[in-house]
Amino acid sequence: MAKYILKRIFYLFLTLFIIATLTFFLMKMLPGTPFSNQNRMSPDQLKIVKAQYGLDQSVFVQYVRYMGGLLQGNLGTSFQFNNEPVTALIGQRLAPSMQIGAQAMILGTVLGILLGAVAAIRKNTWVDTLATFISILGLSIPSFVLAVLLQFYLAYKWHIYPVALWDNFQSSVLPTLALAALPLGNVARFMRTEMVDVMSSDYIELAKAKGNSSWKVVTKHALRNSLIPVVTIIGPMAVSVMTGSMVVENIFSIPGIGEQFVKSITTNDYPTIMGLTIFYSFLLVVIILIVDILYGFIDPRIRLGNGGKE
Amino acid sequence: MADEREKIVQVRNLKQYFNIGKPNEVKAVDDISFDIYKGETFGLVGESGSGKSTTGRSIIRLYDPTDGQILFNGQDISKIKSHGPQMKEFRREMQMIFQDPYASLNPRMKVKDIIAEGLDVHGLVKGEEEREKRVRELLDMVHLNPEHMTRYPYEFSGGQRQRIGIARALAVEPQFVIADEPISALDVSIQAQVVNLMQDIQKEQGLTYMFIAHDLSMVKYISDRIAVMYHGKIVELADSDEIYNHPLHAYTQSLLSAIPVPDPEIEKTRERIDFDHSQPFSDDQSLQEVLPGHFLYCNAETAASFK
Amino acid sequence: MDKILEVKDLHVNFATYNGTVQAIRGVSFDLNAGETLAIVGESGSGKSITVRSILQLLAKNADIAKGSILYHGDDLLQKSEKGMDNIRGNKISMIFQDPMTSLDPTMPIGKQVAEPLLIHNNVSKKDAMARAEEVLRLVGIPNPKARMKDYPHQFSGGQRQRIVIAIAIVDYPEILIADEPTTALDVTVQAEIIDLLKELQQKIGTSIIFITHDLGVVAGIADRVAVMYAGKFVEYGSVNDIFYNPQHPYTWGLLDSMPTLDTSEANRLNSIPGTPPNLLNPPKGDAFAPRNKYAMEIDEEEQPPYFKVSKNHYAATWLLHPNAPKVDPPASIKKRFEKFKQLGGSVK
Amino acid sequence: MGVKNNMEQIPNVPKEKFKLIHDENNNEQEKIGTPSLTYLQDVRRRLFSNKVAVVCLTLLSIIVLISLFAPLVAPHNPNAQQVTLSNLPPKLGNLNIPGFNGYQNMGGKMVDAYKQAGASKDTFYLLGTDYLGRDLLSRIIYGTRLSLIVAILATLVDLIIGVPYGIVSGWKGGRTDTIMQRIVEIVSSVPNLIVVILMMIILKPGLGSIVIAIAITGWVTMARLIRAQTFQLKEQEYILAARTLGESSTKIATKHLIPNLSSTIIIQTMFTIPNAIFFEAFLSFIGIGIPAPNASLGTLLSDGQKAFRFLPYQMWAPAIILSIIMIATNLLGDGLRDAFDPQSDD
Repeated sequence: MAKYILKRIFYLFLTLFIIATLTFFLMKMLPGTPFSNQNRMSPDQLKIVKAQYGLDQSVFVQYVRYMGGLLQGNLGTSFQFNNEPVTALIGQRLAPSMQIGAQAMILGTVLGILLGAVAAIRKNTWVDTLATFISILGLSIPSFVLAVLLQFYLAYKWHIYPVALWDNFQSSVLPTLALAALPLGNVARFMRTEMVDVMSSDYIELAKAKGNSSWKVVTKHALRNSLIPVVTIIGPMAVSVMTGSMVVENIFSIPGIGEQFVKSITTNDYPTIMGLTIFYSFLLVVIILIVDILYGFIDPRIRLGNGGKE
Repeated sequence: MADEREKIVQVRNLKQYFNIGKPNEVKAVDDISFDIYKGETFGLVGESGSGKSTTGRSIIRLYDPTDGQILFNGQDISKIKSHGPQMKEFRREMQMIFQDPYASLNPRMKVKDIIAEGLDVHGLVKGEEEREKRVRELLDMVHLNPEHMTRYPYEFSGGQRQRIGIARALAVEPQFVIADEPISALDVSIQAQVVNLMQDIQKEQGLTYMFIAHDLSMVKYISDRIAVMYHGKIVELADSDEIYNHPLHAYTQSLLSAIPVPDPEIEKTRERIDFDHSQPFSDDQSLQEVLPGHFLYCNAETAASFK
Repeated sequence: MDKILEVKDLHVNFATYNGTVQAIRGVSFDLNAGETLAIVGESGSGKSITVRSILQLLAKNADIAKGSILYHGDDLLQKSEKGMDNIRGNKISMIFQDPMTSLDPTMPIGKQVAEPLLIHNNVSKKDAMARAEEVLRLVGIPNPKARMKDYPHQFSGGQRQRIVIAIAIVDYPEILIADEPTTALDVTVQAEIIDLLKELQQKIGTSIIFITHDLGVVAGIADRVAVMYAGKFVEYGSVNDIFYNPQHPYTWGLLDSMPTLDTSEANRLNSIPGTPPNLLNPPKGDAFAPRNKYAMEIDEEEQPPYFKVSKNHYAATWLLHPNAPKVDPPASIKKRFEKFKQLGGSVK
Repeated sequence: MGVKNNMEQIPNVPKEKFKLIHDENNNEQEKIGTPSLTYLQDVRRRLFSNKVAVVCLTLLSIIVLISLFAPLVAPHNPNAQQVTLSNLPPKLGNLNIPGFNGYQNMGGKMVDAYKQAGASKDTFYLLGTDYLGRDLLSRIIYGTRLSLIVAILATLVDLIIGVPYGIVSGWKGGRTDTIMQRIVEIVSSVPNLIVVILMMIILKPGLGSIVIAIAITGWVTMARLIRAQTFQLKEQEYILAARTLGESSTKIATKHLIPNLSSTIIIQTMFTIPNAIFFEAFLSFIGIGIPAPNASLGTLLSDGQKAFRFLPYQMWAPAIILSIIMIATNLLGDGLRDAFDPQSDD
């Protein structure tokens, strides 16, 4: 197991290295200067600024410097925010993003599991149809549409929650709801398929033959076995929440990373785009790694090896 | 004497390992040697995981053997390239009948095209008319209604599918057919149909069979000679009557003692012989002829005791 | 003898996409205390559905259309779901075919074995585990104390089947239903499991209903045998009746198509031609008639009733009707008749 | 015949009924009674018996047809501006249907917006106009068309890259597979949308860029699925049989693999389409997608959102169409999956 984790961590860094390299050169391919927005600069000024950011060096030197910086946890310096390091930007903006992200994941997962389990147990009944319909809605309605609708009705019209801005838990409710829809749909759908599978397996039949009531068959045997594979979709879900948060934060004016990312796109703030891309990828590969390791611990078949032949 | 008969297949020190060098390395076939004579049915029995199916697949070159030689009509085919003219020629001479009648036919193809696949590959027929005629002949040979050639596999029962598989293998007129557990997925009443058909065709066309199975009574019935495999090695090889009447290896004895017989009186008196799986082999053992035509995996001392 | 279970005129239908499949078409049998009844038949003959009906462990699209299943005179089909839960795993338990998939992969086996006790008996967890350990030892799991905490994938197929058997017998059931318990196993392991079942039957005095397609296994384990074809019993009787004095042509066909170790290649195997009927539209007459070498006109028109061959031996074939012509059974069957005479039976 | 005396009740059957009728050459048993259905016919039959799938299929067909014939169907030029007639609410002829009568809430009073703007009596916009006085219905029709084009092109690229990639990786196995899978892993380690955004920043905004950007990440899922399936298929005995017959790898791929992968491919496609539509909408929504003045569902949503508080109809219409397409494709995908791979107990 330890060897496996070490190997995975090695690949994690390899992946990040490749992503960083690709992002760096992609950004260098961009036409024009990064300062085209600030056209009031004189050529001399421009030269100074360029030197300040190391842009007067050859691309290769810039690359080596950038990668060296990365090794020390330096994601570069923003063009737009008074030389603020990207890491500092992330530091300031991480909390709100994490809060609504985590809330949305937990809400989506818990409701999704319940919905999927109920649908599987009541397979081919109206309960199943309803649950499936809800999960399809969750999957199909883009988070930004949902966000706008929620904002308009729950905040602007009916004043239940604040329209925008970030200050207390209340202001995190609507963005959380908007973001939770997609994971909810995903988990519910996945959970239903898994559970239908499990419910038709031989060991569930044996559990019934032991005299377990239907309720106990579900709680003691079916639920755990269907829940284990759900862990595997946490990674993709994190991605959807992450990307969804870009617009949702924007719509609700939440000072998070997603909002920063969109802002840096519109202002051509390349170092920030690069830094955030690498940061997002880092987050994702770490989440996937944790999930894989976690999966190994939850599932005894993996934890204890295959025990000989299959 | 047995040795004067013509040998069609000679397997020499065949090894088939998987995941070589990795922690999960499997020695599926571990240094086996045997001959198959022209026109005979050679039975290969063993329990699951013994390497019997792997042996068949290595001989027909679905795998690339790790080591050793496979002589087919005197020519070593263990190392010929998988996409060369030599291989193509070889593919006509040796064919296989598979185990699972539900997985061995492509569900998206018509019976006609399934049977004609070999004809098409080797260009054995010219034109649609000749192709159809040949397919009719083949269907007739396996006692299937030629009208069924436009149907899809799912419309047939297990036994019928297995016969379609036989027709496909025989379409290219091979000399040697490996039957990999061809009846183990079939019901008892259907098994005899398939076995009888295989025997009839063998007589008509002078085929040589290698019959792989775990059902010892059926193997005994159909085979001339039998090899018993255990953990990737052949532990005993002899004429089928000899194996059944005078099993020498403890594993063979245990296997034979476990066969249930459809006769309550015999069952009452049957004594199961246990085999100790903990230390099956030792380094000084090898497969040697201890009695005429009777090979046993043992050490020199044991072999000498039979002399 | 004590009749503990009586199945009367059981009919089970399955609603499928293509229509209603009449899987069981009037099955009746009884089971005595301490005996082993084997139900033998080909795949699709309905043997598994018959025994699953007893515990009502059928798929959702199944419908027990008719019949009764009396357990000590109590109709199980009239019981509530809760009432059935009290029977399952307690009075009547079941062993399934595939040991590789029958155990919950995420639960230690000790807990799985102890589960029926915790459901049905008012015992402490500790006592249940102690008993589970004892039973695991009984079924031949070495070092059960340490292995209780292991998960199913850490055991071989044969060992897993032993664990499944341990689950089935942990609460001393009156009836043990074994649904092809050895089909997925190698022949040497099969022999071990069958010996184990016989030994356990001696020890705990349970009755066994044993389902298989292998007549060899039947000969070794059964006291009585029922031969099933196309959703019906075509013949049933004592193990000697069925093996030495078979009367139904299907039983003949089954026995005759198996090579025995003394069948040499010279005497060709006899096969039953054709395939079993589709039970979407079961034939009007005898379902076996189209494959039957001895079929008569009446077979195509009317289903045969059960003719009594001897005490407790019945066969559903018109050949036993007084007006039927005398037919010549296959040679191997005649040999069996000889043996029946030697054993003191009277053959027609 | 001692045994027969023990029979309790012997049915009375005339003797002539007991004539043996066995016919040695009876081939009855081998006959197949049912009509021959090809696999696809069977799939179609199952699909059409699924009401939800049929409804979705019909809805999607209508939407596709309308966008196909957009120039004929659209009542106005989608990009024609008429600033005097800006932000008009929906009006359906001169029928007085609430919500579609051209009335608008202004300062708490319902006012006929058309009259105020000085529009002629027979001027009406079914879904109203936007801030530049463009007909929203026409823009939605053209926008849907554009979104569908993006989806179809992206899906095509997906098929062209993903399917062969998956087949090769799965079929070759071993080292080739390991390397190809590492690439897939790396590509999928960056959130799709970020790659798409990066690509959009580098490329010039527009249809082609969007398709390329989506395609760069989209094929990964397809490739993964196809690889896993190929792995299973290549151990199937009919593939082994083809190999022992000497069939070449290309022939095995076309004759055996692709027909048996088709269900996976079709089903996956049904999930790629809504994904591509979502990506396009997302990009246009944050302003780096389809450039003005062209309409796509994303740009319409983006425009609509800005005025949502006051003129909600401007966002509702594209949002509903987008959601319908997404829901219908998702449900149709589910329906197709059930049709291709029926569960035995249904």
